Amino acid sequence: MAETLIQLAAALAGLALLLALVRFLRGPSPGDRVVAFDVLTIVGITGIVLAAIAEGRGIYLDVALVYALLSFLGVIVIARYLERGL
Amino acid sequence: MGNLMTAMTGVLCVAMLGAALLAIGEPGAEEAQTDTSGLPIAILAAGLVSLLASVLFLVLAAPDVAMTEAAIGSGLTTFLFFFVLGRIRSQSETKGGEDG
Amino acid sequence: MTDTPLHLLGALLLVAGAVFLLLGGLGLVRMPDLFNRIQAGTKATTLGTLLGLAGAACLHPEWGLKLLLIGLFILFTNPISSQVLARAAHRAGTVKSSLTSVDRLSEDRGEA
Amino acid sequence: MPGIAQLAMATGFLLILIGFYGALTRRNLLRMIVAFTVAGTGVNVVIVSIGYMHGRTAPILDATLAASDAAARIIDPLPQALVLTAIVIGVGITALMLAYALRLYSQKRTLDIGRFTELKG
Amino acid sequence: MVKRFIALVLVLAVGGLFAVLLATYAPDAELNQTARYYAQRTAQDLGAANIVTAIIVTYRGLDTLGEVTVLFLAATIVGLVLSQGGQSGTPARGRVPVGELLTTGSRYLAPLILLLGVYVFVNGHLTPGGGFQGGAIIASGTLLLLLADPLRRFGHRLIAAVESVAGVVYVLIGLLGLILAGGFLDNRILPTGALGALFSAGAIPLIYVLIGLKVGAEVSSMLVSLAETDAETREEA
Repeated sequence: MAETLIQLAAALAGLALLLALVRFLRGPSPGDRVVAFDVLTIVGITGIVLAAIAEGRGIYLDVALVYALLSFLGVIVIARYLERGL
Repeated sequence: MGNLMTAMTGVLCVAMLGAALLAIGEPGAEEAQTDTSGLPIAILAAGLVSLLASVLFLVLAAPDVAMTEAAIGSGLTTFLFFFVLGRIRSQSETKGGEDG
Repeated sequence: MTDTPLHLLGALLLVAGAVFLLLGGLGLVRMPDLFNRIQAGTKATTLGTLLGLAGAACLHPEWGLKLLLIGLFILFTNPISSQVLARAAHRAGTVKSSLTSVDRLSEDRGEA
Repeated sequence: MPGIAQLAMATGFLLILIGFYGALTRRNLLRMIVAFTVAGTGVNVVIVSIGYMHGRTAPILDATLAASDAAARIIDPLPQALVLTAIVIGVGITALMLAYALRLYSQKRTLDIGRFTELKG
Repeated sequence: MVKRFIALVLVLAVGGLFAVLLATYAPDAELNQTARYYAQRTAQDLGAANIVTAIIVTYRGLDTLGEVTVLFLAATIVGLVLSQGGQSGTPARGRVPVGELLTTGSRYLAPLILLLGVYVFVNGHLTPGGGFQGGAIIASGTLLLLLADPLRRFGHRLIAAVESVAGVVYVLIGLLGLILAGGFLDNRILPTGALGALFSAGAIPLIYVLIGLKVGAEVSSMLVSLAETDAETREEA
């Protein structure tokens, strides 16, 4: 039962990733793509946690730690570029 | 849970290929390629490829590589590109370069 | 994997988190302009990720500390990135949808 | 149904081809550099996927993986070590290419690779 | 157009080669001899829980030394190229200032990022991560500080000092391994300790901390030299 639910969660998260990818590919403005990028990184964190659960290895969470703390830098960089601050 | 991992790999692969195609830009627009208008999107797409590659590396049971790619692909590479792009933008605006 | 109540709760929390992620993605596609998309793309997905982390903590209580740290980092970084992005988009003059009627930042600057 | 390794390897190969095509056809220097980084990511994915084995886990010993049965349960650690260093070198190379591109732009005021003709005979 | 066609043909040829490789690829069911050796011997010989770390720092330590040197050369050349190009730049007039939330947030987040970097390279022999990852994270902290305050000046001397001291100590530890243990960069100059403890695996944590500092300093110096081409031209204007 629990395993089926986890697979359902993975399927839903995969769907969310694909939806965000649609927004990323369609644009239209660079800002829209950056929002989609932000969402994709957050969904990526959930993906990492799901991979850790599937493999049953807690050490994978270290990657999620780095991901959570650093993925916002990319968004800030492009935001500063868009507002002509770079 | 082999199926879960395979399905996750499939989704990641599709997303990476889509982002990579966006990163090299649309074919056919060869004339307009020497300006910098489309470049932010291309750089962002390349950053997305590397972020998704990091999750893919984790699925491939390589957490060390995944962490390296996450640490470097997330901020550093994107910053290098955008910084150079910003410098080029300010130079072309103030001196009125040939393609500015 | 055994089906203790805690495991079941964890799995349910994971599904709830994934549903919020899905809603965030849906909002990203369906919302009319950038500022609305930032709302959908940040708030819903933050909640979804936190729920997912809570679910993972129920499934594996021994990972609790790291999961808590991940949640804290997300709570720290996500607002900063979305605020900086919204500010940049506002400054760059992103077109607002006709459905977006309130713009306090312009009012504060005396533009509107 | 293809395994994870085959899927990832196919993706890596496709990334290399996409990056290669981009680097060959684009004329903007920065676009060429972007294409190179995409191809570099593809190479890394291919090398890591070669080391992957079905049903095995990461080469890190902890409470769930004892040292005695490591040989039966871990995947090949060597490709991972190679790719790890390759990624770090990759960022150095990207920085170098970008520095040269910036320098060329400040001298020539263009990013068009067709304008750099000094070395053409 | 002709050029495009040639490129397409070339890509298709390489693609055909790749397709053949993919079709004939058969995954191994067992580890090959080298990998088996690493898997069986790492824990008892070196005492490192992370086998990838053991390979990078000890089994192939010389490669890593070379790699860090390549990164150092790249950082130096970036600095050299950009310092020559400075005078043709233009002042960045009308730069948009940084928002309040980012300055405040970066004040709290930058120490956190540095701490995470230190955690990653200190635990390199136990968990995923190590010197390269930790170095990249530390450089990301530098990047955050640069983003929050583009005019901030970093001490070049400090970065260069950290970089060169780490490099020299790295080589000295390697030489110490030659004298006290089996060979250059052998980690058994210190007791290997209990598997899984923080102070274990001989000199591996020490070497990885040095690699982390060195990589962090090198990548930071790349970022700083990029950022300062801008600052120099600003002063002239």
